[in-house]
Amino acid sequence: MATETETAETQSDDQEREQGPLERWVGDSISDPNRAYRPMFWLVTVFFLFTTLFPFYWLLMVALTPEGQLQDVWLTPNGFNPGVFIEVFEILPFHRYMFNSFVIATVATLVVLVVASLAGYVFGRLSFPGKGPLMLLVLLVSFFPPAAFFIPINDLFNTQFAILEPIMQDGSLYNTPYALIIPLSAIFMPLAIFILTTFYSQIPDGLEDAARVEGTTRLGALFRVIIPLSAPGVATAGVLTFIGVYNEFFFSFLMTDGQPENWAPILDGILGFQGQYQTLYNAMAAASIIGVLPMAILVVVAQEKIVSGLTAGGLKE
Amino acid sequence: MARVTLDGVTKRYEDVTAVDDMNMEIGDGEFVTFVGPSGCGKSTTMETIAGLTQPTEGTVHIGDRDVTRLPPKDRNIAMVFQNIALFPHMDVYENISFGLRLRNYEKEEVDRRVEEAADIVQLEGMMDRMPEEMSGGQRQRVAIARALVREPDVFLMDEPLANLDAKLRVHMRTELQRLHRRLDTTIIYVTHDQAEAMTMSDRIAVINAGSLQQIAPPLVCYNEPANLFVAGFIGSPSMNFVEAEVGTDELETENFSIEFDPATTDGLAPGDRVTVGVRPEDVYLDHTADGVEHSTGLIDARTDVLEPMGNEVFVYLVTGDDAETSMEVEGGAATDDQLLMSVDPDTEIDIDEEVKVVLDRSRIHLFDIETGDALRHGLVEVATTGSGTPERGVGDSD
Amino acid sequence: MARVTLDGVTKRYEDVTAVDDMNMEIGDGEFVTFVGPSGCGKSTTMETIAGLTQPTEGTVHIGDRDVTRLPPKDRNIAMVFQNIALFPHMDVYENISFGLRLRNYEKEEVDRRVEEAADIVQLEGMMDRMPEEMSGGQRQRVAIARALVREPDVFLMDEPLANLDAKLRVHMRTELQRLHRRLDTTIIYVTHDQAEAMTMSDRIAVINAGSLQQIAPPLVCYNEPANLFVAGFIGSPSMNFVEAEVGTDELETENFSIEFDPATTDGLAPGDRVTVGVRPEDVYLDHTADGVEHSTGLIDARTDVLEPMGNEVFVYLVTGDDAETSMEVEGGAATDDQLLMSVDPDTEIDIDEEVKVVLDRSRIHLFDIETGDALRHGLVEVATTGSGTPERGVGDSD
Amino acid sequence: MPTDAPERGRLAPVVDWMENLSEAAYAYLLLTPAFALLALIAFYPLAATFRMSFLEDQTRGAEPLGGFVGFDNYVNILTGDARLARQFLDVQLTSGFPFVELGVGFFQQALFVTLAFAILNVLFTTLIGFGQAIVLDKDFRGRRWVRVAVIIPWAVPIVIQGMIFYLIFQPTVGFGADLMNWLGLFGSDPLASSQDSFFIILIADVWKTSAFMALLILAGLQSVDRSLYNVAKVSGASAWQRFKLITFPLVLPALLVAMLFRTMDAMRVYGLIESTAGCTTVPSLTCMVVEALFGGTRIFGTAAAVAFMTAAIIGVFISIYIVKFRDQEGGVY
Amino acid sequence: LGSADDDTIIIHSDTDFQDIRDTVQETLWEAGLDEDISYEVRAAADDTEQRRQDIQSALQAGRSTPDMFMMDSGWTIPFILREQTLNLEEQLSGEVLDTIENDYLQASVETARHPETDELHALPLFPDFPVMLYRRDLVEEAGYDTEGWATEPMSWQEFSEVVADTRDQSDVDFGFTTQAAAYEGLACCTFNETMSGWGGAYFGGVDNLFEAGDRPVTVDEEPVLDAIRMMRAFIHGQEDEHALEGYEQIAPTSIVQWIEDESLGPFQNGNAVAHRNWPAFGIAETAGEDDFGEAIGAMPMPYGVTEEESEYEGLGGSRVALGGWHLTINPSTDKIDECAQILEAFTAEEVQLTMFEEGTWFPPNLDLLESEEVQEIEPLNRYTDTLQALGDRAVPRPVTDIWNEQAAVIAIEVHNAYTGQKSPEEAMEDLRNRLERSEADVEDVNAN
Ligand SMILES: Nc1ncnc2c1ncn2[C@@H]1O[C@H](COP(=O)(O)OP(=O)(O)OP(=O)(O)O)[C@@H](O)[C@H]1O
Ligand SMILES: Nc1ncnc2c1ncn2[C@@H]1O[C@H](COP(=O)(O)OP(=O)(O)OP(=O)(O)O)[C@@H](O)[C@H]1O
Ligand SMILES: [Mg+2]
Ligand SMILES: [Mg+2]
Repeated sequence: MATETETAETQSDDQEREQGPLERWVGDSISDPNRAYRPMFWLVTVFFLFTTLFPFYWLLMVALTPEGQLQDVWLTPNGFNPGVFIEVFEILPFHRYMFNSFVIATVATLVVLVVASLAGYVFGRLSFPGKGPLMLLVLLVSFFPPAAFFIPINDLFNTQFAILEPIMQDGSLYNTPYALIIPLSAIFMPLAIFILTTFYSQIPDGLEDAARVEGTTRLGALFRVIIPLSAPGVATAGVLTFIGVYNEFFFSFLMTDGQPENWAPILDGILGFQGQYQTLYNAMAAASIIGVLPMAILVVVAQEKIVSGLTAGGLKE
Repeated sequence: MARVTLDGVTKRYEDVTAVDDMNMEIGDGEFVTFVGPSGCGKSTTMETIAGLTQPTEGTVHIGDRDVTRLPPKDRNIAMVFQNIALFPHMDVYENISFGLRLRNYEKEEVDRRVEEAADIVQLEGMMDRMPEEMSGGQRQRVAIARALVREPDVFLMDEPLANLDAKLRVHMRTELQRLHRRLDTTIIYVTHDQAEAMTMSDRIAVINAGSLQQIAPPLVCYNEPANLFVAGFIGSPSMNFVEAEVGTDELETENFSIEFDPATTDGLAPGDRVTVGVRPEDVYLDHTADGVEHSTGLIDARTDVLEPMGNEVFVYLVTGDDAETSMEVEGGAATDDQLLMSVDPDTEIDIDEEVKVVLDRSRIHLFDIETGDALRHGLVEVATTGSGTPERGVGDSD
Repeated sequence: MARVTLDGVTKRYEDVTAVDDMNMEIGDGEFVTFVGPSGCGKSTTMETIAGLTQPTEGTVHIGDRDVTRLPPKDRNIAMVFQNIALFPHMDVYENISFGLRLRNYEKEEVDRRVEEAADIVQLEGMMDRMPEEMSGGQRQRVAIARALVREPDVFLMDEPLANLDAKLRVHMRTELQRLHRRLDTTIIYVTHDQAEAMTMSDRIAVINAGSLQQIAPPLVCYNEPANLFVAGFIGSPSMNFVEAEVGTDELETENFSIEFDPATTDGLAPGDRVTVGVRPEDVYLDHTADGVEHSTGLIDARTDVLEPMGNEVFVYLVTGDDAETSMEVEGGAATDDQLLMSVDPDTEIDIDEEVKVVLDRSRIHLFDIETGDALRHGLVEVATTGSGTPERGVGDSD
Repeated sequence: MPTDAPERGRLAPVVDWMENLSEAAYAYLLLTPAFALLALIAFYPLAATFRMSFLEDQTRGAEPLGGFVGFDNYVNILTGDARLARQFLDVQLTSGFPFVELGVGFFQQALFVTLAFAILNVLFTTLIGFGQAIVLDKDFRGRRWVRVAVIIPWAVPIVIQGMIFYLIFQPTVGFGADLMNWLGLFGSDPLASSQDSFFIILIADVWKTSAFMALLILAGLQSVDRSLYNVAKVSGASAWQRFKLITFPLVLPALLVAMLFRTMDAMRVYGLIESTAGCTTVPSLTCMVVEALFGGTRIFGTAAAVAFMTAAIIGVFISIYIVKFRDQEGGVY
Repeated sequence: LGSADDDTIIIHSDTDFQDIRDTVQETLWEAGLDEDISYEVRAAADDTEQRRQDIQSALQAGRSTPDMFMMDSGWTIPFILREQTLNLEEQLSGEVLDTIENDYLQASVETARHPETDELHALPLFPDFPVMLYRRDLVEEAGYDTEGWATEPMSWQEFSEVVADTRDQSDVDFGFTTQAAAYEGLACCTFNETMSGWGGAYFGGVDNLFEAGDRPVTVDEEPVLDAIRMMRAFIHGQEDEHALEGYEQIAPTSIVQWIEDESLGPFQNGNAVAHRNWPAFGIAETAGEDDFGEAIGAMPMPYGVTEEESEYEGLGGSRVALGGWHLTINPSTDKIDECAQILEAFTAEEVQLTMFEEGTWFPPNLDLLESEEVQEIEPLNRYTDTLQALGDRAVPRPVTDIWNEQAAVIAIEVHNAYTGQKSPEEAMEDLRNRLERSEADVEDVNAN
């Protein structure tokens, strides 16, 4: 650990954004002995790449192995069946499952970010009586295995509420996207609240003050200054929530009957390849690789938001 | 109406009282400068006026409204922060126009105002720089421009020019005064630059340790300081202070005496001890003292240190025969046998020279030795002293 | 050995050249001040010396070592940052002792040094405050103390006193000079305060738009500025500039003429145009001009604006008969028919009064009208001019 | 989203009203949406579950729960008399250190398995996550793709994560069982052995959740004001010292949040176990809750009690962090 | 948002059923179902556990859809006991009830009745039972005559010798592959049938299967222990001190982490001699044209002791675990009548045959396997005689309201014994204690 850190840290010495990395490397390695660490840095990077990607690579091999030949898969698939990536859409309307998950995750992420931002602002920047206990109460939710919520929620969401009658088929939330968005938002809320609390609390008061003097409300300052400046934290909370909801298993199973047209999420799709005695591992693998793609895109997009050192240059203190 | 009134404002932090029972009334359209040593509570007072800090006690009025509990956005103020506080995620244009955009001004109006402000602070052509790509002074100018574009009732400026070079500072001063005249806005200003305070303000508020010492026009503060603190704080280099005992017709200091009739002053009697104050520019070499009408007798001194400043030279004198060359030269804070004198740069004078000096009696101040309160300004009554006539700075004179 | 040598140092950002081919040699133990307008590249030059920025071109040597590629930690420097940059998670003590703790000093040694530094910056008793609980000036003092505790080869101080009040600033100046003497460290200093630059430095480096204009002792810069920029930049208020045509035995400006023999100066011939520069303190009312040995003839003028500064008064004069009252008074940047004069506060003078003034010919500067380079300092040769003898500031004189 | 322009008409009274609230009232107001949502989805169900935990199990009949039995369900769980395949706590004590029978028996205790899993998991994910975050914090060509690569395990659904490792350690399918057996680390059928499976699950979970740590720590790293590094460099700090004295303390709040949630998640591990070795091989606390609830035999009272016991244990374990948060200067608690 | 229009009956089932829905619907109508009544299949997960949980939460919440559920015969009774099914005796005609009583595989029907009242609460849709598949080609190459193996069970001892010998003679790695992971399948099926073949039982014979509480726990009796010892011999060979003497080492140790899918792999890849699995799956995956075709043989499960040697009635001899699925009606549905009609239509012979043709679901009336239609279905037609022979040998698991709880414990302890973590005696002793405690719990409750 220590060596890794040191190596990596050393790279940042004299880091200059306006020079190309290669140019820099060539220049630096001639005159600076620290450059000797660079190969170490790449070694560490490659190590991480290997360890994180290998299982994924192996998953790809499983996907490419034709059904029924799942034997001795090591570095190459046992057989070669790229068609599986199309088959998964033929066996099941997998795209619909993906769409469902995508919509649910997007909405839930927005809900979580907005609601948790308010709470994070309060916990991170205001002081008021009962702050500690309330934070603990938020945290408390995460002490419980999701199953602990099962029975009451199952009853609740299958209860028919007259007010819902006009919107929902039979007045219950079951089999509607709300049945997923609401509980999933709540379940991922504590994490988001804690992340945002941490990041919001680190934005110097001076910037919020400046915004308020310029004429924003406290909330205005939150949305215009604190949130943009906490971009890394907000993006992280968003990515974690999105991925979490997208892949959520427990409530998804509970709140829909698994039909794609009833907003069943992607996991129902993936598990749709599981039979009573037999599992279409190749299809499951292919499906999950396909299912992970939106996330990879999301990460690429979100990280554009994670701009380094945003707070630099604003304050003199 | 943008009178600003502070009524018994006190701000206490856990262990510090940053502002202590501050009472102050700043007139509509007045330009008031807060001065005082570092940490005396200037910024805190400003933050209270801005609404960024809730006073522990007391009330703040702007105009006739009690704004003590009003959020900053409803106070119609603009502020230049001491710590600059640019929004790091916005470029110069966005920073400057922030307040305007919040108020949904038309795009053209915003552009026009931003351009004008950028022009004033000489930042044309930097509109799309990010704060981190600018020099310290440039950042400070953006902060000023951000306040300038607004047309608030009250401007609060906390050391807005601290990081600017002399020339730019002079330019900015003029611009601020022009603005002040044009908008007739109330301006509350903090600066450590005495010249700035002197030339720009209608009144100066001298603050020490959280409490207001004097609020008066600049020359009054200079010529008739309310107490020892103000006397010592205003003017650079600082006033010379010497302890003295009141005699029957003189003030007896350790090394020299000054002609003085205690009867002319209430509450002073022979035998009392007082602090005598005299500014360096009121100390003269005997041969240049021609113009001084009411000079003291000759005082023997030895030059200790010379500090040439270009347009004047500060001479550190040691009075008294047994005085050794002082070990310490603390700018202006002379000990009892030290005396600081300012002379023309042409004056021929050398280190360790024995000289004779005189003081201008009409410019000698007496202070209570315990409380520091001013007892008397000028040992003789002179008609022409500038005191009492609040002359205003350059801003008024053209 | 802590000579600092810059060799053709250039720093380019995407669209800006912050430092442009800077060559400079700063001697071991020398105190050099960088001055120049905001954004001229002072901080960037410092960062290059500190190793925080890699120059685009050129090399930096400290002592005999080429440190251009050396990380900052191996350069043995201490720096006070313009943006202060205290560690927000450390209290005052931890901030100040940071550099020492890094080097595993003994606890007692650390305590001793921190205490000493805190004493110098007058922050005793604040050791366990967090940065956010301090005033602007207090933070700045912590930043200074953080540099002071170290005993580096080179001190880099970027406007360390910008947020301090006059008194504290004078105190800090003295302390810094003392420190300089005691440690004999090389100090590179940035300030916008001319007095500071004048009194503290062995040499002043005047920078404009990234390039070095002049590096010389303060009085040389003041009395013999290398070019128009330096002449205008050093001295406050700024030097008066008037365009003139060289005649056979005079300089002919628009509104008056000055006796001058072009033959005494290489490269000047009648008919050439030059810029004439004269400082406000070298302009005298005719009746106070007794001491001026080489005065010009009387010049007719009208007082336009008076700016009383406490210890002196600036008088804005308009020369020429047809001149209207100037619309603009840009501090010191007088137009051709404006002339700024500084007089004693006792002088009796009023606005809109017709006066006659003279200039001190020994203090008149001539500059090339195109390049701005100085052609001549003083129209007569005077033995006593301070020029050529690099007098040093107060630091040397006691 | 609330507006801030004073000129905006209709919302103005609301905005004014909000602005003029005292800090505490304002705080409570902004917390309302979050707590409303939590009340509906979390607090209400938990209260109902809590009530259930005091009622008797009813394995047959229309009514799922019987009469009030006080703490019986809890007592049964602690004494090992509950109707659960694996017991919560079923320690064999020994006379020698560490006074608990380790080895096979150890890995069949839900409590110990869970605690050991959580501790090791948090330890490894923190170390690896930190390393990854530091790599990702650097500017280098291709960083964006490395970042995606590092984060991708987190995007893999748990069932698939389980499937990958299940298949890797399936002797005829993957290479894992043979490889580890050859290395002498595992027996020949790792997924049938509690001990081997424990480590498989640990590896699988570290693989996936390091990304979580990395992501949060990375965000923390990127929020550090870069100018502080300049100060530290000039003060003479080496890379390691900068890390220790600047980076680490400034990232600590984010790190603590990451570790806190990682701990809680690790202590609730279930899905991964279910999709690899199965709950009978590696029992965790949540396994017990789920099995009690969904095992087919209707023992809801017991299930509720196990859930609350689990929460209590997590709560106790988590209190370490809460103390830490309190210590944290400017921390959130 | 619901997909079904209001008159359609929704059946909670799996994708297999969904795939054949149209054909089956047609057949139902042909069998006399009211043309207005149609149904739709809602495919839940195919995993039996997840389906059970799914149904459980639907019924728990009192949801009115789906209208009918397809339930595993292994866990229908708990639902019946929790009053989450409809009593079919009140819904179906006497004629239909008679058919079920008389023609249906009785072991199967037993798991569809209320254990206390004996009333029918579910309609058996199809039964299922595993077969022992073997590589006839290899065995014959090794010099064995497989004549009669299809219907005549052999003893485990003989089986182990044949398999071991064949394995050694051919170049396959494994002899016998089966499922022995610690999962429900071990308790309900693989161990259950092995134990039954040795004349052992969990709760003292086949009469005590469906009512928990007052029944003996007999897991530590010799036949049970012998079954375990035999398996230990299969897995660990004779070096194992607890191995039953005279039995060869024929199974890879990996079977202790295998369930159906994994265990099939080696056999499917031609790397094992014999393999125990569910026919619909095992045969379909291996005996097709493209696979081993005729080289795959099937036989009834071998036996440990003969029926006569067994202490308990109906045990000993070749025994197979009973699987299969039932249909039940959701008590909360508004369409009870329609559901009942559908159920009745499912009892029609042509429907049963269609289900076999289309989905290889055995007709609950096993006699239908002899029908001509069946004889045309490749490759299953080659194995019908074996399959038919199995019907009588099927032993249901002892499903009660607490069976799942007990199954978990059984799986753990048997697995412990298989893997050698405990000796057979130790494991069964522990198991007996746990089971007795569990039985006592219900007894307490019922006594209240
Ligand atoms: N990161 C950057 N990107 C682009 N331009 C920059 C960057 N940093 C500094 N500059 C520019 O370089 C020039 C020199 O900046 P520098 O900070 O050295 O000025 P300075 O002399 O210290 O000014 P000041 O007195 O205002 O602090 C400025 O014009 C500034 O805008
Ligand atoms: N949050 C705080 N907690 C405790 N003390 C504080 C806090 N903020 C300010 N102070 C103290 O209050 C006093 C006044 O601070 P203030 O910022 O008003 O000073 P100032 O006059 O602006 O000084 P400067 O000229 O140095 O900026 C100082 O002594 C400061 O240390
Ligand atoms: Mg301040
Ligand atoms: Mg700078």
